[in-house]
Amino acid sequence: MPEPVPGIEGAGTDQGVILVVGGGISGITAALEATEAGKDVILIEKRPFIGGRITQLYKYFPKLCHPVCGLEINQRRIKASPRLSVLTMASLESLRGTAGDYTASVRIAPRYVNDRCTACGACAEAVQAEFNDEFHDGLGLTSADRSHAASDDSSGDSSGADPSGDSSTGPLKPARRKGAYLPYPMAWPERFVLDPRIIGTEDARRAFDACRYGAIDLDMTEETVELKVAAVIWATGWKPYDAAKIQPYGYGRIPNVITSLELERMMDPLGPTGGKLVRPSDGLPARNVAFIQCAGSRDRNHLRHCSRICCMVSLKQSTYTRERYGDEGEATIYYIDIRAIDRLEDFYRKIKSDPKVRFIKSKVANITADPRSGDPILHGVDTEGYRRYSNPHDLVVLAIGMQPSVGGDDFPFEVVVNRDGFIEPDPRNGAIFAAGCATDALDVNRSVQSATAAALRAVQVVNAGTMPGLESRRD
Amino acid sequence: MAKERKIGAYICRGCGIGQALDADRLEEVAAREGRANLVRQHDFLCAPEGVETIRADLASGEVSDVVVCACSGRAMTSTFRFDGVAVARANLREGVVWSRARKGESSALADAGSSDSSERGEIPAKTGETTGEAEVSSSERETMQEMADDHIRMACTEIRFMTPPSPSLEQTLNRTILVVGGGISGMTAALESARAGYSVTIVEKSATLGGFAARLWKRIPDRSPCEAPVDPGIATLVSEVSVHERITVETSSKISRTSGSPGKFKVTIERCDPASGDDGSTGSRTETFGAIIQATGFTPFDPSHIPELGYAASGDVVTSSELEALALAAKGEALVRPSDAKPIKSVLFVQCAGQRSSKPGHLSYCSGYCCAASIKQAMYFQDADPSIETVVLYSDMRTPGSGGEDFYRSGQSRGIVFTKGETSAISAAGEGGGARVRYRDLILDEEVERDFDLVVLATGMVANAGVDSEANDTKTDEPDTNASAPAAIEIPVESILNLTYRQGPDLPHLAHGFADSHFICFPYETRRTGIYAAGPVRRPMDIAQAREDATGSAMKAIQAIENAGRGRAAHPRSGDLSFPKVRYDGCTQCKRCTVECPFGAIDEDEKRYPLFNESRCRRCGTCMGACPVRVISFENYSIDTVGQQIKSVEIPDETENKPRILVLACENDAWPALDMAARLRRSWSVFARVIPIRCLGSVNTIWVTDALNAGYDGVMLMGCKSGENYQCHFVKGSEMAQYRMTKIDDTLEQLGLEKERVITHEVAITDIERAPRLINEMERTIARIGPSPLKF
Amino acid sequence: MSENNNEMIERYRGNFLREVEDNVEEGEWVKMCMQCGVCSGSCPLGPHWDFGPQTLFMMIRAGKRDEVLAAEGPWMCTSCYNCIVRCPRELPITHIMHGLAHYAVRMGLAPKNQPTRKFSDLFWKNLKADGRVNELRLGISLYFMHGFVDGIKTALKKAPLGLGMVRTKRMNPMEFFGGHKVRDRKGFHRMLEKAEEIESARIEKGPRPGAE
Amino acid sequence: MPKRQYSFYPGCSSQKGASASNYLTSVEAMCDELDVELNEIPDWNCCSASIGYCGGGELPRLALSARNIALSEEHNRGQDIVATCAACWLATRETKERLEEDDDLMRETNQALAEAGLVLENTTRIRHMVEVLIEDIGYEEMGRHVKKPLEGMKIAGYVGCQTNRPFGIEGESFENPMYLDKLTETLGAESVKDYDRKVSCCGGALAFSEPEKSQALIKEIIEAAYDGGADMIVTPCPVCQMNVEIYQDEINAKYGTRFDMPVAYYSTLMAVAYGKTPKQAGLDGHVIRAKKLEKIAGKG
Repeated sequence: MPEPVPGIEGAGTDQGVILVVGGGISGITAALEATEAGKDVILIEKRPFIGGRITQLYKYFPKLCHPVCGLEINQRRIKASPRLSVLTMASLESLRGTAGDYTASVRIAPRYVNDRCTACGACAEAVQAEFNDEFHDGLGLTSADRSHAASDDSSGDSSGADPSGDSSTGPLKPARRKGAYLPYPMAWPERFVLDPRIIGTEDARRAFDACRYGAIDLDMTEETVELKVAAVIWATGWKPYDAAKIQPYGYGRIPNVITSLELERMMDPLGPTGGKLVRPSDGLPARNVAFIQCAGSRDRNHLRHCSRICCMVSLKQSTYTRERYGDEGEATIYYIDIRAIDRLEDFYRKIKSDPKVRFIKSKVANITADPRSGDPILHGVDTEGYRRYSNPHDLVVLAIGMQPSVGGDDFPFEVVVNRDGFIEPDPRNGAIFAAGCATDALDVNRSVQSATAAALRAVQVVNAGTMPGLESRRD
Repeated sequence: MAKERKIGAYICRGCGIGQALDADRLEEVAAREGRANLVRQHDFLCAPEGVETIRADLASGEVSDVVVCACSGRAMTSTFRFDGVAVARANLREGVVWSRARKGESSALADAGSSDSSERGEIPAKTGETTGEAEVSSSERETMQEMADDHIRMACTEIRFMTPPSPSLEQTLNRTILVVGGGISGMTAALESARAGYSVTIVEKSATLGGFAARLWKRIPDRSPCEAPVDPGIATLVSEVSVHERITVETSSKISRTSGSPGKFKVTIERCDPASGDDGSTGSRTETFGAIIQATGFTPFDPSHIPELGYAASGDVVTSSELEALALAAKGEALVRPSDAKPIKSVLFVQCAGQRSSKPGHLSYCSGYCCAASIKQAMYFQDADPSIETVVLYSDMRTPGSGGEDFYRSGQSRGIVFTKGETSAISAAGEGGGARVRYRDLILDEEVERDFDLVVLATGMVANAGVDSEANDTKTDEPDTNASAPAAIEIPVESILNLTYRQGPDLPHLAHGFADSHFICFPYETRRTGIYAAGPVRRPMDIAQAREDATGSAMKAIQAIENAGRGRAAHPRSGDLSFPKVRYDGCTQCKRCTVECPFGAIDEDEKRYPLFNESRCRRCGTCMGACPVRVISFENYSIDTVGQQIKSVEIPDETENKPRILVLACENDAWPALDMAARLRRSWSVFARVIPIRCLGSVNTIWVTDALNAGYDGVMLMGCKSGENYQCHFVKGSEMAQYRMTKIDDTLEQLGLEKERVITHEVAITDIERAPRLINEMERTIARIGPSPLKF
Repeated sequence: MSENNNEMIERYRGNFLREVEDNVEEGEWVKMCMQCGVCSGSCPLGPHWDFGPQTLFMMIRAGKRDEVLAAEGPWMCTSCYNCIVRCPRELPITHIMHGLAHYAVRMGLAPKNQPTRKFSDLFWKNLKADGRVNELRLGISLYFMHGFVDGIKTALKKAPLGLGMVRTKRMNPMEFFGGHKVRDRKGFHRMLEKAEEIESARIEKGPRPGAE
Repeated sequence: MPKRQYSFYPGCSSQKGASASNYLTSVEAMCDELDVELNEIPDWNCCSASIGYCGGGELPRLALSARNIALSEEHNRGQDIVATCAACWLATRETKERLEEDDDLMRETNQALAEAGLVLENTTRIRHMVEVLIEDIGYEEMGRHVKKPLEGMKIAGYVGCQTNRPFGIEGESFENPMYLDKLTETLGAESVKDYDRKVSCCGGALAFSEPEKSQALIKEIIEAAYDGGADMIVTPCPVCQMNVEIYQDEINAKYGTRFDMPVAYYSTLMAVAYGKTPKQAGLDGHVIRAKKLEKIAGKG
């Protein structure tokens, strides 16, 4: 059984329930803002833990603070919110009904671990099978799996590479995790997960025997629950554009070309490199790092829209070379326009004043790899005054574009989306309100802003049902 | 605390605790020293069965207060929550069993050449070791057991000094919202609040609603396909607002006084008719509101003091807002030159005019909306007559997001020419009229001088945020930005809210005069609980974002009202019912609490005593830490709940060579970091005693001196980053603590102790490896300088 | 042709961007360039030309008519299409380059001794004559591109190359007399004349209604 | 089973006595084996090969390809036009698409065609021979016909520009198309892995007018093949074939290199693998003899 869901039969509540789909920063925010205003909220998340993308980020711009810091606060807010229920490994299958009166059927994948789990870790000790750790994105995977990992959250199987403890030298190996695992140290709910791939194997038995608390339930099966909800907040967030499709940059062909998300994992002290900033090809220090902007964005061959965050992400990441290598670290940012709007301009100015960071107004034409050194060589033209370049770097980071996680026909309901796949605010959406990166390419700050607004729109629907004389919203 | 208290201590043997520790001895400690009335052991306390035993004891009245001796207080929080019952947690799992040193890891005492190496806190535990059932020497078991014993003592002591928070009876539920400012942001906030069932009063200082947007011909599109300018939609908004039954509009009015707190803000609204009298006041009235939204918008930047922009020099150089006025007048007809009403054949838009520059008198920041605004305005011309040449001179085209790029493309497809360049001088073109512009074309890398019939300066936004309440201690010390920001705001700054708060009359500014939150994860965090900034007064933004922002701020205002109604704290300690209580007889009116409160929650009453406002308070305890006479405390968090814990720890005498290190760790970052370190089986000194605290700001120096007097060999404070990019969730807490700790040195001297014995660290939640290391370093330091001379 | 030129200068009064939109193959795309430079960076002849596509597009917007039409850049296009497939804004750059080159010739401003201009011209004349390219004649006339003496030199220098081709029957000396031809040459010529007539008319009369 | 029928546009360079005559020879041998019948477009004309733009304006150049399509629609109704020359394929297909999207140009083009008594419907598919091989026939069947596997040969697949961009072969990438590698492997030879000049330009039509510039490009193409350990280069494009093959002496003279790298068409390889004689395979058309291929072809 997953977490108890008071909201389900509307038990103990006189008012409509708000369903939040997606447990990233936007979904969490929307759920909390609503429930802290006295509403009943159910939050569903498809991963085994909440937090979403930000759990995989090393630092935020422009403060260079740590994303899990705010997450800790939010998780504590959740623990203190009796009227908020969280369902993990859950996804919305269908939504029927009308604004104020929906029936949502939610599919819950088996965790094989019930709520008796104390997160002691005995199961992980006992289980032998290991898998690539999806928490670290594609980092260290072979090109093929890599682009795959980028497009969906799948990980390689247990065959092949052995767990890579030290990645100080030699090619970077993917981080591994056990078949029974806690996705990351701060994962909440603080409960282990069994990888479905060990079910039916000897390992499943081992996990079962190791648990002293009867928390392993190998008979757990996928279940579907029906929820009566008044409004839905859709906060399914974003996924990185598949870098392998940007052919001239050779992601997948050239090992020392990685994505901005992979760099975030690399900086994690508990990540595949133990926080070392190195070249995947040989594990040597990556001191001279190139950042390519609009990698997949503002491009009719890929994503037509501007992903907004990438400029700031690269400015932020340019400080990583400094952080690891001091004056030996250098960064070059290849850009079309630096989009550091409002107060973020302060951060841009600060970075610009660093002599170790170069800015070149140019969309890089293509990347070749030096067969001997493995250095990626960037070819193109500095359009300011026209200068041709062929610059070797230790590592290339693609400031990868942002696309909606759910797109096209994958929505479990009718909803109005724009050409880029983002949800448009539209009366035809009824009481389905999008939040965060489902609405546009947004940074964290604006996602939270958007989620807070979405929370009110949902609250309006709920109150319309309870407060006398309240028209339900029209516009 | 009238009723007699019966403490029940519940010792869990799960997660390896039972194997690593002697539970019977823990039980004995709890009973004898902890003076628990009832002690039970359980193999699996967090299981329904375990929790049930506790409930049963509570029900039968055998137990009134609960001490859970199991895992960290961060784990199983809701499992061990019992309404109306005080609960203390002894952290045996993460704090003791999981955080033991691995075999072979050098112990500081050994390095220090300790005579008795068997006295080490070493217990072999392979990584991922979960049971602690490794063969361990009796003496190793002993030191760990002592650590556990202390945790039991601490928890049992803590519970005796805490009571479950009781309602203050101050709560008032008032579902009305005051919106200051009748522009797009204000009207949106009002409508969205009203739609949720809350009553709203809009106070607008001018005679009509609409604000800046009412002076626009068209606005930037925000719905797909974002290809053409759209109607600002003000008329619709105004009529919706005016007819709404739950919205009252007060135009030609302003706020002359605001006092009180969420749920009961007392606001004096003054009608002022500019026609009559000097300040034009024509009577006022006072009303009560539950929360306040400040949507006072911005003032367009005035470029007249920047000669190189040629604004004063030529009548054919206008600002973007002036162009809107012209367009509004032209009603879609072709615009004519302001100077001589001749038709306009060429227009230049100068981006970042007076912005994104550290030159004095310029705005250092980017106003975000100007690039799209200029595209929109160039379209005015292109659409009226495609033969008009429109050039946008930019340094970066900033049209982010999905719609932004569409709009940029649409501008290009209509023939607007975009040139990357830097303007150096604009002047009058001469008899012919128009303006002469000198700029550097950065792509063709050449100086250009040419005439345009009209030059439009894309000028920025200056926030109408009133007086910067904390001007002297805001932390935006980027010299150039500071230099420019104030210079830009030439308009005489008069207060908007006229708060009666000790900390000043308006919301504190964050940077460049905007009243924004400092937190990335919490854009609506406010330092004046119940008062939220919305729209361009918070951050430069376009209409689309302002409407979203206003909706969000309405959500927060509503939430503040509901919280105030229940006496619950707002984020980050959401739901906390505890609240500072003062022993007035001891108060010396020193005002430290009033001054140091990061949220301006404390006023002074007529007798100049601190007056606490519950619903403004965020329960961080900074006042408690500040109070030199220690008369401020919370029911469940006080000088005693922590102070007595410190004293309850057993201090072995120096011959035993078992130092004691007190670690006061911020519960938001340092403490979770230690928890995670333990989960990963990182070890820290077995001699450390960690106590989580709400915020470093709540640390009263008495705790430190008491600890030293009690014979602790070292004291560590672990808090969040302070300074420009502070991460303290209570804004100034860690900063205040560091300030106070500078004073501790004198104390140390008086006591004849080394400075190294007390140290403050900034620890981030990600310092999973570092935090334990810091503690171990402290153990080494002590090994180096020797035990405290104050042990008895 | 140059009165044609003056006419255009008169008609567009400095708005070269508009002139290009109206009269150059795919010219209406020039305004869509966002100056990222990926085209110039991708061009195999990049190291050799004076101005690359991205610079030319900026020059067009800046009204640098003479410089653009006299530029070598467009003539160095190898039609490799790298620029087209990489352009984030969908500009058919290869065609714009061909279009600019052609328009430059039409305006009488194309660089006089540009070798590719000559080759392109010969190629067109060659195919126009018989409807099919006569490689030998093309080759020979090519040698004499820079005049008689040069031609002899080149011819001698290229002799071994030619011999190789002859040996392998990939060059037939007999071609010089006769060779492959389109049978319906009359219809073929009338078709081309008509096409040229329509196009010139379009340019002389100004943009056709409804065009971009 | 009935032969596969296509409307064939050989192009100037494939004519008898022209630079790619051996291409045509090998294609005929290949098609014969694969039961493909090529029906030449009667009286086809030159496509102007994206170089005639100096004299030829947009419309006249479009008219050239339009005429070929119209002739095909008149005489080879319902058959896809297949070209073996990259430039021919590209010019024709571009014309088709340009006229599809621009009604004014379509109208004007037909006005011009009328002078030659022709009408363009513009409903014909324009394809490259390689597309026919991959999409209509498939590697499997191509493999089935192999009689003399090209064992022991290492071949660099040089795709070049116009067969690859802007259209390319369905499902292949612009930067690293794999079909030539798959094909050579299908024929029993080894392909040069990550041949990094695979899609770079040989200078195309500039080989005549800007020899030193284009030869600098060609040099790198050949060098990369040697680096990859190639015995020969294979290409689908007559311009590429000629440029890369015949200038090697001049390049050697200029750069002091010792290039002697045979350059063949995919069709040559296939003809040989299918057991055709060296003459049928067009091997006699090589300025630089492909000795290894000749040996295989020579085997009884």
